[in-house]
Amino acid sequence: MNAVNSIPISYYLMFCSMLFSIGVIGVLIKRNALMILMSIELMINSINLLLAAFSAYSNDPAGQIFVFFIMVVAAAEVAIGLAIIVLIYKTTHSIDIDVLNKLKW
Amino acid sequence: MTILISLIPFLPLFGFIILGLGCRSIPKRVASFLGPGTIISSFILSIIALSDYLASGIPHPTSFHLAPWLSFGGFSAGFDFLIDPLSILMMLIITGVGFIIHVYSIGYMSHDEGFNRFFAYMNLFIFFMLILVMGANYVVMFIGWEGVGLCSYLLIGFWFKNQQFNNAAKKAFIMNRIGDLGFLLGIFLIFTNFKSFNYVNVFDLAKTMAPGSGTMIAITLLLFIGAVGKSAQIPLYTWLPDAMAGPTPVSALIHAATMVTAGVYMVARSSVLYVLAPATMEVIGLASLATMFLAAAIAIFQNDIKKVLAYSTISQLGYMFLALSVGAFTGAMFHLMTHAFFKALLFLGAGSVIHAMEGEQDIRKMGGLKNALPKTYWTFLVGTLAIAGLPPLSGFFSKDEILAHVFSAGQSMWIITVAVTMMTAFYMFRLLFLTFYGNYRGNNHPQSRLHESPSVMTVPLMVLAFLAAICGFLNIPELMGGKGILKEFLAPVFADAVKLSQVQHLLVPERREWFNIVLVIFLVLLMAFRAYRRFGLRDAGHEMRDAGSKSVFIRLAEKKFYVDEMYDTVFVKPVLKLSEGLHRFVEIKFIDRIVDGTGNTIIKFSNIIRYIQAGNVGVYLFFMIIGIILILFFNIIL
Amino acid sequence: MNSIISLSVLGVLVLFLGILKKKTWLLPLILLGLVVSLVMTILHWNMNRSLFHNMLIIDNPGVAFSAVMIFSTFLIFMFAAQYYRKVTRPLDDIYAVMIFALVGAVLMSYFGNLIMLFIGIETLSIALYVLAGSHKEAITSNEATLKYFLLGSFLSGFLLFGIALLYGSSGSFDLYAIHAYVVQHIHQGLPPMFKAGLFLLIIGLSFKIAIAPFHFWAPDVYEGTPTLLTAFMATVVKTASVFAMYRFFSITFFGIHGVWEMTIAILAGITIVIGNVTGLYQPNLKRMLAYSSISHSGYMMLAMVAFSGSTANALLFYSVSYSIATIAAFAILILVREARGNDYFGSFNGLSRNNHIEAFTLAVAMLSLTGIPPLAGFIGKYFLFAAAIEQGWLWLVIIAIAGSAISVGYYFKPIIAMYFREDQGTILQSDKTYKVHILVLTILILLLGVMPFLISGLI
Amino acid sequence: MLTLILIVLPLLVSISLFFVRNERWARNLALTTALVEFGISIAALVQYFLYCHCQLLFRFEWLANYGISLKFGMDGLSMLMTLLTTFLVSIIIFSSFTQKVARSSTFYSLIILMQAGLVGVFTAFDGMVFYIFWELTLIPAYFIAAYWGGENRIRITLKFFAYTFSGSLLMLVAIIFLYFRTPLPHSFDHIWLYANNLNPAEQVWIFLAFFIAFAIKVPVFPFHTWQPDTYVTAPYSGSMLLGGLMSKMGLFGMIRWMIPITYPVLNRTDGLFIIFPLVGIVYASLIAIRQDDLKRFVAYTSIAHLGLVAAGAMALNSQAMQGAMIQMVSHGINIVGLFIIIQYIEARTKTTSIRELGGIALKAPRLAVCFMIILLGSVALPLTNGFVGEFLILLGLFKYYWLYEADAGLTIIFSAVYMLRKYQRVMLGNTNTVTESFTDLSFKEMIPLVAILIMVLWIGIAPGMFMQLAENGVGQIIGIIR
Repeated sequence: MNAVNSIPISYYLMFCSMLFSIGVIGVLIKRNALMILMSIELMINSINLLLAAFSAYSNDPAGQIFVFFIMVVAAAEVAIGLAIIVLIYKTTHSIDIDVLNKLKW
Repeated sequence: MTILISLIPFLPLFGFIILGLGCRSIPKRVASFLGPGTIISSFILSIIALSDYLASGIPHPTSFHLAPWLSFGGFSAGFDFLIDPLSILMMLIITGVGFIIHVYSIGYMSHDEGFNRFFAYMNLFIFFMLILVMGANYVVMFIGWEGVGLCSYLLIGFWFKNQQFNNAAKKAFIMNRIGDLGFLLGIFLIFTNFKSFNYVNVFDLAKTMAPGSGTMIAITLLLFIGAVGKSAQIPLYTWLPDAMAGPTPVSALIHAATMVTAGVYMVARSSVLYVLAPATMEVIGLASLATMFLAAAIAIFQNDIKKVLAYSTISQLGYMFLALSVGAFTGAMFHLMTHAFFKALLFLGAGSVIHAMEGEQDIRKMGGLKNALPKTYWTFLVGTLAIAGLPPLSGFFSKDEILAHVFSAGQSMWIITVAVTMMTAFYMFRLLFLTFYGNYRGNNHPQSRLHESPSVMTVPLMVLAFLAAICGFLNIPELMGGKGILKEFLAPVFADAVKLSQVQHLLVPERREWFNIVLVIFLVLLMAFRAYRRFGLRDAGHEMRDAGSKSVFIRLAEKKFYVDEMYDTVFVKPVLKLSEGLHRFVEIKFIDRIVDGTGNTIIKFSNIIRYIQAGNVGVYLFFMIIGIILILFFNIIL
Repeated sequence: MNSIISLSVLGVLVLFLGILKKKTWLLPLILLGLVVSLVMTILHWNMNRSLFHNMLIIDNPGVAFSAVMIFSTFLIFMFAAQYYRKVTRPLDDIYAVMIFALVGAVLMSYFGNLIMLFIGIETLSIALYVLAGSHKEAITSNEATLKYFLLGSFLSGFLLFGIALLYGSSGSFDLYAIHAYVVQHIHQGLPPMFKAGLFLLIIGLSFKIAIAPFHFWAPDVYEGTPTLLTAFMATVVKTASVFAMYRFFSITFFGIHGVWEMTIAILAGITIVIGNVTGLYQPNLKRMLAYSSISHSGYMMLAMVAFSGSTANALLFYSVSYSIATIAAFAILILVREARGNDYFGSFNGLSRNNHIEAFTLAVAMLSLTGIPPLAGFIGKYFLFAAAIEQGWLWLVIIAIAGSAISVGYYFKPIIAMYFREDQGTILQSDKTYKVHILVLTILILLLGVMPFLISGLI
Repeated sequence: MLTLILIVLPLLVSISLFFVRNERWARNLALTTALVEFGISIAALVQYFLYCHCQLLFRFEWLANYGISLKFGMDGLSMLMTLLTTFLVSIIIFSSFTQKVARSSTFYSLIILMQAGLVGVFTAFDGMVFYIFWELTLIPAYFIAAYWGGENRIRITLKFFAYTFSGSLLMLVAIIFLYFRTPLPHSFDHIWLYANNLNPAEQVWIFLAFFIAFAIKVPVFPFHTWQPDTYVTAPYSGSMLLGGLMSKMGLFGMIRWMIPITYPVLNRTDGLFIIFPLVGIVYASLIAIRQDDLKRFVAYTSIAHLGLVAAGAMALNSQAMQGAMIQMVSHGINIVGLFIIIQYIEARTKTTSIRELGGIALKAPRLAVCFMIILLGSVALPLTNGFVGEFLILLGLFKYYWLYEADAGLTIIFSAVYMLRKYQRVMLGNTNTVTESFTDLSFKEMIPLVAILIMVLWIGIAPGMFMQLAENGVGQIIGIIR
């Protein structure tokens, strides 16, 4: 407990924001669907950490419970995402997102 | 009494309806009874009205309210009739001359397939003309005013196969319309100032107003514009010569005897307003002088028998307006009456000549007709003498009265007037001699086929000739020991006007007046003589010889001073060009383009911004991040 | 609550039926179940109670909207049979996923706690990712689902971050707690962290609603997705997300103004302009409808901007009229696509000759979307505009007006094609029941237009 | 109650007409409906005069909590316009019998629907209801013009729809805005709307919105460019509906809604906005002179004539406004008459190009007479319907500002110019190859024209009743302004 509280909350906040931003940037610059998926996971995990930190500070379990929910949902999302990527790979033997732009304008 | 009075205009209307509806079913003989029949009956009724008026102890004008028409905000302009000497006089002239001309037309139009249509129109015209003169307020007068315009349109374009005639008709209607706008504005101004359309109320109020006030001048000028259009004065006179396209009886009835004098009637009717606007009187005087002179000058050089008469009509109308301008209202009405007789007579005579020549109207192709058409010749001669103003014919008296007034009003005007009188005499005698004297010059139409018109045409001529000869005695001036019946008859109408009149008459010694009269007669005779010397003895070839030596003035006069051409270039063509241009450039290229342009720009814009939807996830992500950053920036940092 | 349970049960049942290969029972069961849960939802009317410590709050707006969504789903399932006529394999999975998506939507309309909101959204989204790609063979379908998935999960990341920040600043996920927090901090201004959370949440939701600049997925995904499911997305999903946003505001910012209005107003303006203007150029009906739905989400944002008591009503009416009209349009689209292979406007030519009812329905739907009285669309627009003007958002209304003026340009394309262009001869295959369903939709549109008081005074 | 029947009956009939497949039945049903409507409106008229101008009110709280109530009634204005509508629709339907119409059941159902909308517009006493019916008329008009229209009808009619619709949307905003400026409890009832408390700036905006919406509908220069094309491309019945009745909606809206609500703007701007129609009069007249297509020609003349009416409506004095009401009726009658005549001419010669026509009067005297009388009506000759209205309008304008009158008075000259020009080219002169085999009107063709002629002369000679209706209606408006 003290270990957690010994670091001021703003640090957690900054750290998580950085992680999140890194994830965002990853999404932006990567063209590979898998990498993008991973970056998104990074974003989500940064949020989990943040939530945990918050809940620890305001001794309130809700945040950590929410983290579990998020993990579950994220897992489901990843499952779907991988499935989709596989599907894509079947049809267009690549998982580069730039390949897919039939639908436009 | 109301019934009888209202029958006067509505009998002709009734005739029109019958003839109009059953246009093709009714046989000619019925029409030729019905057409004149309605007119003569309303003539009789008018006489009854006259007698009734005279009978009623001290004669006073009576007005009848027939039916309501326009009513708004407490004001109303109904079908009201006013019976007073002025309207009675006009009614008598209209129905009388109208009847004679109707009878004449039976013969003249006998070969025309539009016989019934013709009489229908003529009856309609009489109806509107009576409405015009009988109306008790300006709106009813306006009904007649426009109605006669319509009838003249219909009758000028009677032979509507010929687009030339139709153009003439259209021209007449439109030029009249220009005048009518002025007239309408005048009516509105009257209404806004006097809160009524009724003559009686308007004049009663007007009497109290100071003379020469701005509104009064405006009103009278606007009304005068209407008169200019209707009575073919400068600058709106050019339609009348073209109007000769119509059948000759039409020219006689509408464009000589009655309709064109509506302007004179209107000014006389509103005499009270006019005498309160001296400035307007000046304008009228100048306009009429110019018109008289110009028309007479043109008339001298015309070769179409009807055109000559048309220009002479214009110039005679100028006489009447001149008389009005110097405050000689009775004189004007007197001349109106005499002119109605002798000008109708002349036109009908011309018609008879044309009828004999089977449509030929060029007097250079005539000549020596007096043997072939004796009746026509003699009646025509009477008409000529009358219009030339030789005693004891009617024209002499009416002109003399006008001249006397003009002289007392101003010497210079008098001199011009006398000059015009001389010119009148000259062109009329020229016409007479070229038509009936000398030897026959018609080349495409053998002399043998010439024939006197049937009696149904010649009898009216004689009647008119008789009237033209004697009706001058209705108003013998005091100078000659007469007591001026007409003057006394009309006195109640013009009493106020004369009282308020601003025109100062200098007293003229009797001897001077006698001198003037004799002088004028002498000059007229001189002109007649000169005309005889130049045209009376000639034969055809001679006529053309002195074509070489012509002064500029003559050339201009022969070309009618190019007035028509000027109007064409100044008004007609520009309007057409404008119409074309507006549609091509303003409408399509500007206004409509703006409208369409808006739509097209949106579509173009859409075509541009749809490419933001690039179909590439990367691009989408990029835009979204931009959006997120902007939102957060504006909401948190700021 | 019961409706949520019944729906979930329904979904599971459907899956079991699939296992039992009872293909023919599927649709009847689903329709029945939907009716049942619709009834259950309506039974919740006027029983305002909160479940699980305000995890779910059952109040009238929630009831009304979830009823609307269930009803729309019902209507959409009406056309499922026709749409999947050619498909032989049992479609239990697709149907089940649709129902689960509906469950998520219903959750979103009851949530009283941000956790619930998140779960609802994710349930909905994940189901939709599957549905978007349900046409496995078609590359367009694959592309659609990939785009939807990537963007969706990316944006839900932001949503989560927003929730986290809100939690961090207010110390709770409970809407009422947040409301209390807002009430005490509004005067000295909300702390940046809270604001950041708020706006991230808004951004996450506006992605689901498809508000510019987060609308990019909509046209592509709509076009790629199988038409029936596009209809589902365009109506149920949009309604759910819009109402979720409204619900969040209406509880947390009850009686408080001026924090987010301007932002959303600007976004709405941009959305209306982009949606209408871009829609003008679209050559085929499906994509055009995508843009139309974008522009309509812009109009719905007027309800958020003009935040007052009556806007719930306006929003309800608008989403009902919009959903019905859109479903009708898609219903015709399904037929045309089936008969003529594609959904370009050209293939609508001369439809009115042989298919009066279909043509008439589509025409009415289009006119209603344009907002021509006396159709439902007009009344909905009127309510929103009135609310916005009452709150003094005249400029936004002017933009909206301009938008609907422009929208004539594309809503009339199918009408012109159907009525004023030459016939192509092909006749649409649609059985009696289908025709009846279409007619029902038409009548609903007209009825709501003529008697708006049927639902206008509900909430 | 009568008012409600007037609106509901055609609505029901038009719906049922959609399902009538037998064309003859459809035609006859439509005609009978129109005639019954006419009868009802006559009955309403009688009731109006018997029971001291009671307004035949019908009221139903439609959206109570939004202040919208279905409130219909008949004051002088509504009565006049309703009579015109029912009369003209009967004429239009009857005159359409002379030519073959494809899918006629739909056609007639649309016309009847249009009638319902028009009556609704003219009798609505509630701003929002007025707007709803206002838009309702647009749909049938658009479909008639676009389905049965001539060449490149699709583009033209879409332009027509989009243009007018955008105008109306502006009006919608204005009305809603107005609603929130009405005294509490807010209401769209016309009395409430009249009693608004706008500040001057708001008044200007509201006025502009109304003015543009109505000006597009009428149309008033420079918002008129949709109109000639639409009149040309629309089928004759459509052109008649548009020119005879739909254009009146705009003018009626000005008198019933725009002026009582925002007259202060007109007062303050001191006749600035009258200049638009006044320019339009001269502009359209000039253009009309050189038009070759008869329908286009009529379109431009109607811009000119209606410009005069609009000017009269905005002159804010009783004469002008009363004249405007009368002139609306007259113009509706005349333009429908003209279109009927053109329809007959095209039916025989397959052309509306004046260049190719001529000498018809020789072959068809009846047609010539009808044409001439209607022509006289539209050149405002005394004793025809045109004169009464124009006289009052010009008089009112004269009281307002004499220069305006002088400008507006030019119609007297211009109308003579273009009308006689066209009449001469079409009817007079000698026949040519096209008009050689021209046959005169049959009895069946005469009927509608004769009905029109009767109205032309009736209003011209005995306008008493119409003037009283107009005066009663205008009296209230003026009362509000004073």
